[in-house]
Formats: sequence, C-alpha cells, structure tokens
Amino acid sequence: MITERHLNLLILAGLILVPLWAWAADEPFTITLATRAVIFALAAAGLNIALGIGGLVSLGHAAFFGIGGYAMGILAHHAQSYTALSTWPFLIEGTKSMPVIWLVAIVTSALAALVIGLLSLRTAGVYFIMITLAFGQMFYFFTISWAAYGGEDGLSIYIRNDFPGLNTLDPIQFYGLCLAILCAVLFATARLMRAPFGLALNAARQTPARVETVGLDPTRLKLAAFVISGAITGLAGALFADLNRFVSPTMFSWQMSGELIVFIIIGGTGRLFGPVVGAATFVMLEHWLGGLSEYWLIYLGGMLLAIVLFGRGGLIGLLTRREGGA
Amino acid sequence: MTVVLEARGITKRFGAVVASDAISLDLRAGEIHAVIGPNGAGKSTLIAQISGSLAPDAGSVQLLGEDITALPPRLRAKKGLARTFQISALAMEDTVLQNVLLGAVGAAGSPWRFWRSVGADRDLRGKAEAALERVGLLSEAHRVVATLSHGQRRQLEVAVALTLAPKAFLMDEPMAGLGTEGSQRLTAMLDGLRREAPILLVEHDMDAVFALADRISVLVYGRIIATGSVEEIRANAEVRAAYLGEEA
Amino acid sequence: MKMKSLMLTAAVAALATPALAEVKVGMITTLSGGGAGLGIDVRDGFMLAIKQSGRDDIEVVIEDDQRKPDVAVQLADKMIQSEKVDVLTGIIWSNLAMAVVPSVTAQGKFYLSPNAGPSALAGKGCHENYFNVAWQNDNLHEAAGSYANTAGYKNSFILAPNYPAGKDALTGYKRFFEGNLAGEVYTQLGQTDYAAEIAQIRASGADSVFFFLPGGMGISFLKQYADSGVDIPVVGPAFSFDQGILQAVGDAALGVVNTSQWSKDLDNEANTAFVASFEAEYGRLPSLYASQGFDTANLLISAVEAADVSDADAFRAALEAADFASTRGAFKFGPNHHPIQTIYAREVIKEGDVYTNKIIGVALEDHADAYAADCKM
Amino acid sequence: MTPLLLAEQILNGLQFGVMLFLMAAGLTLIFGVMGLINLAHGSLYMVGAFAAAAAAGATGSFALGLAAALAAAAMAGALVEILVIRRLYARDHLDQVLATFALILIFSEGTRWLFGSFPLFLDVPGALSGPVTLPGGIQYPLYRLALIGIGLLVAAGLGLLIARTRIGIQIRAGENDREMIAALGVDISRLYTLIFALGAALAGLAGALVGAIQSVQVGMGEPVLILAFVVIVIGGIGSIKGAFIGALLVGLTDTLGGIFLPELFKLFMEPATATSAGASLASMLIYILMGAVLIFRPTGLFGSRA
Repeated sequence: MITERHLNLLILAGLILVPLWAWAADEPFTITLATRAVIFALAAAGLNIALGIGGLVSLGHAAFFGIGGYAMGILAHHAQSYTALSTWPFLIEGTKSMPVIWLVAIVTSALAALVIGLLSLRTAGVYFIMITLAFGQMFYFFTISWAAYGGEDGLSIYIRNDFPGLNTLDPIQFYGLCLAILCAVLFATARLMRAPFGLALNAARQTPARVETVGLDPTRLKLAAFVISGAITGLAGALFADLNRFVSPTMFSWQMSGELIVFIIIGGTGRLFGPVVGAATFVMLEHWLGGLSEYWLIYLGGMLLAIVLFGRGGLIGLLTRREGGA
Repeated sequence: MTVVLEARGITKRFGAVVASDAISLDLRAGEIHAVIGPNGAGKSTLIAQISGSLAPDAGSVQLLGEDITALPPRLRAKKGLARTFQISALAMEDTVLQNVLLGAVGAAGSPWRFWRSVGADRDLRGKAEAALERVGLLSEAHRVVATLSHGQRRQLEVAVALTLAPKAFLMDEPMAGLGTEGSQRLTAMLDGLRREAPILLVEHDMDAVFALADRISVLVYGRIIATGSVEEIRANAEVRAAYLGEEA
Repeated sequence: MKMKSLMLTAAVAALATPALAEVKVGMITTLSGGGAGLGIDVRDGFMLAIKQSGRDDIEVVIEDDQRKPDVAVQLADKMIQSEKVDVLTGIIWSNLAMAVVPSVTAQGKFYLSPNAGPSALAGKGCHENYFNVAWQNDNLHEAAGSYANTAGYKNSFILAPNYPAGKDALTGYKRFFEGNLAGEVYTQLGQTDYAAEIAQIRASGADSVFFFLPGGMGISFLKQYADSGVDIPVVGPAFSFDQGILQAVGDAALGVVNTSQWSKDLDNEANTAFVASFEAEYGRLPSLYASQGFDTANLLISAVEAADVSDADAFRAALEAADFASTRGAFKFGPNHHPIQTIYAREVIKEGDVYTNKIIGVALEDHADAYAADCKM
Repeated sequence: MTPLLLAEQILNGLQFGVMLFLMAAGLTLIFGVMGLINLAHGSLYMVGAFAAAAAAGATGSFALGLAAALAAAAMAGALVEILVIRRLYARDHLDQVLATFALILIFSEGTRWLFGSFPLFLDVPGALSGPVTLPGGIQYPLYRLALIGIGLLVAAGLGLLIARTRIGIQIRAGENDREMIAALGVDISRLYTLIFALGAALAGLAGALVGAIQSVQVGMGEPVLILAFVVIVIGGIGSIKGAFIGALLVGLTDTLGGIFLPELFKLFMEPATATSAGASLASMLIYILMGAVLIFRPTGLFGSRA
C-alpha cells in the first residue's frame, strides 16, 4: 500500500519512461499505443471535472470529443484542399497549425457545452444522463449525413498537422506533446480542486442545499464545470483526430461516451489520476485481450463488472490507502 | 428593540392540510426566539418558508425591513440570513476546515477563482479558523467530516453559519440527537452567540429552550397559539393543555 | 509490451522458423460485433488460398478492428511500425478503408482491398500501391440499373441509408437506369422498421424497387416487404442476398434478382474447386466475401511468385498483371487498379433446405468504374 | 399524399410505438420500483429474439418460439438480477451505468459465441402472414395488426396488474417507500427479482415479436434500447402511463417525420438535397423532441422524481 501522491508520481514516471524505452528499443507502435492512452486520459480528465468533482454523469461527452475532432478535421481538410471554409461574411481559411486548431476546438466545444449544459442542468439524476445522451445522438446522426465533410466515411487528413519546432510525424515527439498537454491539464485540475471554485463545486456535488445557504449558486458552479470539462474533452478530440489523421462520426457515438465514463470508474471516480490509470488500463486490455480471443469483449465485460462490484474507488482505490483517515 | 427578521401571515397548504396557518412572528436584535411545538406542528414547513426553500401561498418575510419573500435561499443568505440544518447538510467527504472555508468563500462571494489554493488565502483561512475556534473545533480542522461525532457535526454547522457574519441565525433543531453533555455545550455556545446576531431557534429540547430563549412561540397544527417569555409560556393554560401536557 | 497476436502461418515449417517468411501480410478485418460475419468470411477465404498454395514464405497477421475506424487506424500503425508488414488487406467497410488506406499507401506499403471500394479511392484519391480486388462501390448498383433496363422497368422506387455509401448506391443505379424515378428515399442508418417506406412504395405506382440496405437492414426490409403483400419486383446488389444472410431472410428473398460479380454456380475451374474446398474446410457454403478474400490471396501469391516485395516497382507490376485464376473467371485491373469484370444478375433460389443464388444472365460485361478517368497515377 | 396513405402511415407509427412500449414498460418498471438504470435491457430483448428463433427453428412453431423467448428472457433476467443487479440498488447511477454497460458486452459476445456471427431466421407465423384489407381499402400486414393488438393487451394487462393485484400493490408501495413494504412482511428481494424478471420477459417478448419481421442478430438490442430510454424519459421515468404515451409519441414522430420532413424541405430546396437533408433532420427528430420535453418538463410528461 502506498499513498495516492506516491502512486501518482509512479504513474507519471511510467508515462515518461515506457515510451522512452520503446523509442530506444525501436518499438514505435508502443509509443502510438501510449499516445492513444494519453489522449483518452485527457478526454476522461475533462469529463472527470464534471463527473468526478461536480457529480454530473454526462453520457454525452462524446459530443465534445467529436466537436474537437471535427474542428481539426474541417480546418485541416480545407487547408489540404486549398479551399476556404467560408467566404461570407468574411473569409475563413483552413489551417494545419495545431495551436490554432486547438484553440478552435476548445472554443467550439466550450460553446457547445455552454448550450448543452444550460439546457441539461434544468434536469437532474437519470434525466440528466439521458438528456446528455440525446444531445450526443443528435450530433452523431447529424455528422453521419453531413455530406460536405464525408458523412459516415469521415475525413482523412493525410499528414499530421504542424506544431512550431516539432516534427509531429515522429511518434515520440507527438507523444511528448500530448503528454505535456495532459500534465498541464492535470496540474491545472489539481489547482482547480484546491481553489475556491473546486471547493465550492465539490460541495455542490455533495450537498447543494448547503452551497445555497452560503450564498452560492450550485447550478452556475456546475455549468462552469461542464463548460471547462467540455473544452478539455474537445481538445482531446482534436489530438485524437491528429493521432489517427482521421475523424468520423464514431467519435460522437454513445459507446464513446460510455467508454469515457468507463475510464474514470476503472481508475477511480474523482481522483486526479483516475482517468490516466483507467485509460491506460483500458488500452492495454484492449490490446492483450484482443489478441487472445475473438470473444475478448466478454472478458473485458467481466473485468469491468468485477471492478464496479468489488473494487470501489477503482484501481487507485485498491492500490492506495486514503489520506486523512477512514 | 429593532426587529431583525419578521414573518407576516405566512400560509401554506398541502391539499387539505394547512401546514402554516397565517403565522406571524418576529425576531429582535440580541434575542433568542424559540419556536416549539409537537411533532407535525409545521415547524419544518415554517423554517423552509423563512429560509426560502419553499414558497408560501400567502404572507411575507422581511429581513431588516426589506421584503425577501421572493428571493431564493442563496440570495437570502447574501442578505445575511444564515441557517443550520436539522439533518446535517455538510460535505461529508471533505475536512472540517474545507466545510468552513466554503462558508468563507460564500461570504466573500468569490467562487470564480480557479488557480490559487483556498487554503493559501489568508483572509478566507483566517475567517474559517476564527469560526472553528469559536465553536471549539479548531483542533479537529483536518478531520474528514464523516468521522466526526454527531455533536461535532452540530458545532460545525454553527461554525459554517458563523463564517457568513449573518444578521440573523435560523437554526433547525440544533440539539437533535445530542446527548446531555453535548446539548449543554452547544447551549452554552449559542448563549454567547445572541449578542452577535439574534437566533430564531426551532427546537425540541425543552431544557435548552428554557435555558436559552428570551421569548418562545408555540406552534400547534400550523398556528401560533402563544408567544411570550419563558414564564408566560410556562403559565399559559392553553399551551399546557395542547403541548406541555402531552409531554409530561 | 510485446503484443500477442493471432498469427496464422501457412505451413508447419514456417511456424518453426518464421524468420524465413519473405512477405508479411497484415490483415485488419472485423471479427467481433454485429458485422463480424463478413470479416470472418474474408479471413477464411484468404487463409484457404494461402493454405492451398503450400507456401511457407507468406506470413499473415490478423487483427480485429471491431468496425471502429480509430481502432483500424491504430492497427494499421501497429502492422507497419511493429510487425513491419509489407502488404495490408482485410478491411470490410468503406469508412474504415477511408481512414486507413491513404496513410498506408503514403507510407509505401501495398494495400489490397478485399471488399470496400469507396469512390474517393478510385478517382482523384487513387494510389499506385492501392489495388481493389472486389469492386468499386458503385459497380453492383450500376449493374442493377442496367439489369432494370433489360428487364423493361420504366419507373423505379429507390432507397438506401442516408450515408455516403448509400448515396453512392443511388447515384450508381441512376447512372445506368434509363427509366423514371417513382420515388427516392434515404432511410436512417441502422433503421429496422420499413413500414413507412413500404407504404410509400405501394402508393408510388412504381414498377420496380431498387434498394441498397446492407446487413440487418436488408433482412428487415425484405421480410417486411414480403409480408406487406406489395408485389412490385425488387432488385438490389448482392450484399443483401449473400450466403450468410439469405438463410435469415428465408422465403422472403425467393425470386429476387440481385447483381454480383461472383456466384457459387459460376462455371469455371477455379470457382468449382474453391466452392468445394471451402465447404470441405469450413463446413459451410462460401459467400461473396469469402470469394473476394480467396481472390485477394491468390492475387498476392501470384505477385509473390513473380517478384520480390522489396522491389516495389516490380511487385506493383506483378500485381497489375493479375496473373491468377480468379473465382470470377476473367479478371483484370483498370488503370486505377480497380477491377474490370463482368457483373451478373442472379436470382435467389432454394436448393433443398438451403437458400442460394443462381445466375440468370449478364448485367454488365467487362465493366470498369466511372472514376478511372479522374485517377492520375 | 392521399388521406388513405396518411392513415396507413399513422397506423405504422402506432405499431412502432406499441412495440417500443413493450421495451419501455420493463425499463420504466425496473427504474420506478428499484431505482435502477438498466442499459442491459436491450440485451434481454436480443435474448428473447434469439431464443424465439432457435426454438421456432427447431420445432417449426412460432408459438413455442414465443414461449421460449418469454422463458429465456425471464430466466436470464432473474439470473442477472440475483448475480449482479441486486448489488447495485444501493449504488449511484454511475455504477449502475457502468455495470450494465459491462453486461451488454458479455451478453452480446456470449450470444455470438453461442449462435455464431450470422443473423438467424425467424419468420412470421403462417396464420398471420400476408396483408388484409382494412375499411377504406388500406392493405395492411396482418402481423403488424396483431402486434398492435398484443401491445395494447400487454399495456392493459400491466395497468390491471398494477391497479388491482397484490403484486401491484407491492409494486406501488415499493415505488413510494422501500421500508414500508419490508414492514408489510413482503420479501423484498424476492419481489425485486420477480419485477426484474417480469421486465426482462416483456423485453424478450418484444424481441421475439419484432424478430419475426426484422433481423435477429447480435447488437439488435442497442438501437432499441436508446429509443426505449428516449420513450421513458419523455413519459417520465417510473410511469407506465408515461411510457405508453411516450412510446406512441416517439413512434409517430419518427415515422411521420421521416416521411414529411423531406417533402417539407422540397418546398424550398432542390429534390436531391431536400431528400437527404430531410432524412438527416428526421433522424435527429426524436432526440430534439426529448430535449424539448425535458427543457419544459424536467421530469418528463408524467414523472415525479429524478
């Protein structure tokens, strides 16, 4: 048994060392896998702010993941085909620059989260789960028939987008970029959890009535959390699209939303590194089990079930003792 | 004496049941005004309407002469009405200090800060620790609330209310579930509090009420049947028949 | 992190010394979930050909894409980066192909498509290292349009799901059909109830119905159509009348004409041997997809015999020659590396207890696709 | 569009709605009484369809197929309740979502392992096949009429069960107060198993009935599951009446939207674009309906709690 803080440091060390080893051993695919895990972790880290801290069980976060993905897809598509995105009321051109794409991904998914959150937060509990699911499905069906951007076929981007000073096509460099973003987001989340906002949001999940009686508005707190959460998941979507050099409506599917929740619960709900542990475990399982049997999803299901039923607090909960008693 | 909080003709019906029947009462500066009544008399309904979580069918609530009937609990809190809950509404997974800090953040109206640790803010921390000090919980500041005793949670409820530096306290059965000793400690604490802001105390514990209250209102079947000093209430025949008689 | 993957090698000798394998093939296909039947058929057809060739210098690595584009992309990375394969194949679905093929060919690997043929990869997006061994997506629909003319239909009601392959299907049909359209409807992808569309068909006054509804959608449509009592003749591409699916449709499919570049009863030596050996090996009748997998493997084998895969130009030329005995008889590639082949009209019949297809005529002879002209390679 | 065609399409919408009701009834019952979100409800629908196809295929009798579907789904439901679900009642919705999500994976791949990757055959029984002519001259498949009939019967039966019988009283008591029914001396865990099995049997019945005119294949449950969730959310979770109204609303919206939206769009667009754009909007329509209902009535049309 170790403390959560030490475990987090260990995980961080693993995130740095394993790909470095793979790079030295010329195993680029291991780096690709690690990149996938890191991006999923980022998406789930976004969801974790709404779900883990704010208690908002969103079964529609794939919407933001997809919006981020399509922000990248659409901008890069226009850039590679030298066509303008729109010519009226003013000219908007595509771009292959990652920072610009990220900014667009963050802003659009935050806006979408604002609208979806504003409407969805009128409900609570199961209704909230279901209305977020409904919004996700709207995006899914819309993009499937959105002929201008490939519909169900999606969009292929032939060359990964650029980041100043890096060769993003080199797996280890792209990985480093993704890891840096993940670390930045986790650090910011850690700050946020200790800041007045995190304190109030955390209380709003546990006891909204109390939050009101100290003069704060729990709904507004939750809405802000939802928007931040959507923006981060959107950024992850843009990176995911760049990893695959491809976007498609499956990024919007409800199974995707489900998987994001799965990552969080495997790792440990509301824990800073929960999404990282969950996503890494999931990506590894997917690979090991996928090679073992055609029916590997049965084993995956069994493991998930075992974690929910017997492993409360997720893997981090199993591996650590909680600081501060109990 | 100044009237701090006043309810006028508050009425609430649930179907055929009249839970609050034109209730009027006031809370004056420096006093503890206790509301007592048997189970089902409508005490909780009354508290809910004064704190704003339930809208009355008729009547009004005023704080320092300002009509707050239409305000939600959040805005009433901002105007200076601090309540404690009968069933503790604390963030059970958090520490004692975090719970009080929430009060301080609320009082400062500053939840929109995302970076600087709340514990590193001297102002907030100072306020929170002062409140804990007053209720005698400072030594427990870093314990998780779920591990506190029942009595300690009651003290913490009061501490959170204190951080708001309120104009009036609204306390919903703070003695509920406390043993004799705990009850006495809390009584002593509330006794000192009234100078800071008056307390509208809804309470079941008669010893505490008789020890603390400057005035007592008796609520039976949604109506206030008597209001007066401890002696007046003790002597009131109607109260004895309707209420104390049953208790004895 | 050494991934254990399902490796099937052709011969025991190869198992003992896998280092001898000269050509490494990565197969990414759908082996789990709803669409697994198609992937399994392609895999089985492909592996049957490898086994029959007796070669020990071809190693095949097989992975399941779960029908998810991002998983397919990731597997392609794995095949190239970790397994160091020379040739990729196996993808069933157009959207997965669109996700994988451009980057695979851009990295200098060969891709042989055993099923999907999206128009983007046949026209402007064609590539010298991309070979389609099945068909361009529009082909079977074009053949259906052509057959409709032959059958004397003047007024067709056409429907397909509202996604790119569905739009291609209707476009393909309209490209060859000379009559009028009584109605044109896009259904929802994954739709299971077609009562509303069938009512529209009944009211439309059409003399024929063309539909493209792959997988379970087609099964649902045909069962409901048969039960509705509407007796307007139906035409469609082979996908809804394939060996794997027909048994689930049952009587509802009897007599329906569908278009295909292959059929079990196609009379040539390669096909007869294929059908018999497939049934002997796997205990079931081969499907269209199995035949495509089989042909893909044989094309690969013919190229391996003629050239060294490390010499890309020579290997490409060997593939272009398509010097193998196809189960469809004559087979050659057009300038965009898509097949030029004859497409037949088949009718669904019952042989004993088993529903299957019988060729009733030729729909399009030596047919190439409509996009070849856009291809500059 | 002629009035006759319109009438036929309304009938189609009703039939679709009635089928959705069979799915939604079990889901809403389980939520209402036990407070459980069951994503694996679609899997029970699939189990019903596969059991029916297997039994009907072996015996040649559709009725035996239906019986097999009811039995298999009810048994699968009871088993799952005893092994997994009953550990989840006290948990939050998040754990329930994840656990039942895991159950979907196990059911789907387990079914594929048992029955293979190809769709199974299940046909409309001979006595109910083919169309009949309705007043006004509408040709309508007899089997679909039978589906409407069965659905309405089940709805009436459920209504009676809840209003009139001992179990119904227990169910209503359970919705209001778990402790109270324990105090009544009812074995609460047996009651819960029973209700879960009942909900599962309804899903299995729907699967078998629908399987005869659709494709019996792995994964058939999930699209219907999502629709059923939309239905119970619109109707108000826990309310059988709400599920019924919600199912009809969704059935009619989906069917009529798919027909009229493309026509509507043709008024101001060129036909090809209109067909496609109309179909796109139609596929989003029920989710828009659900969003709209929740925005104006956050607990659905007949719902009382979240």
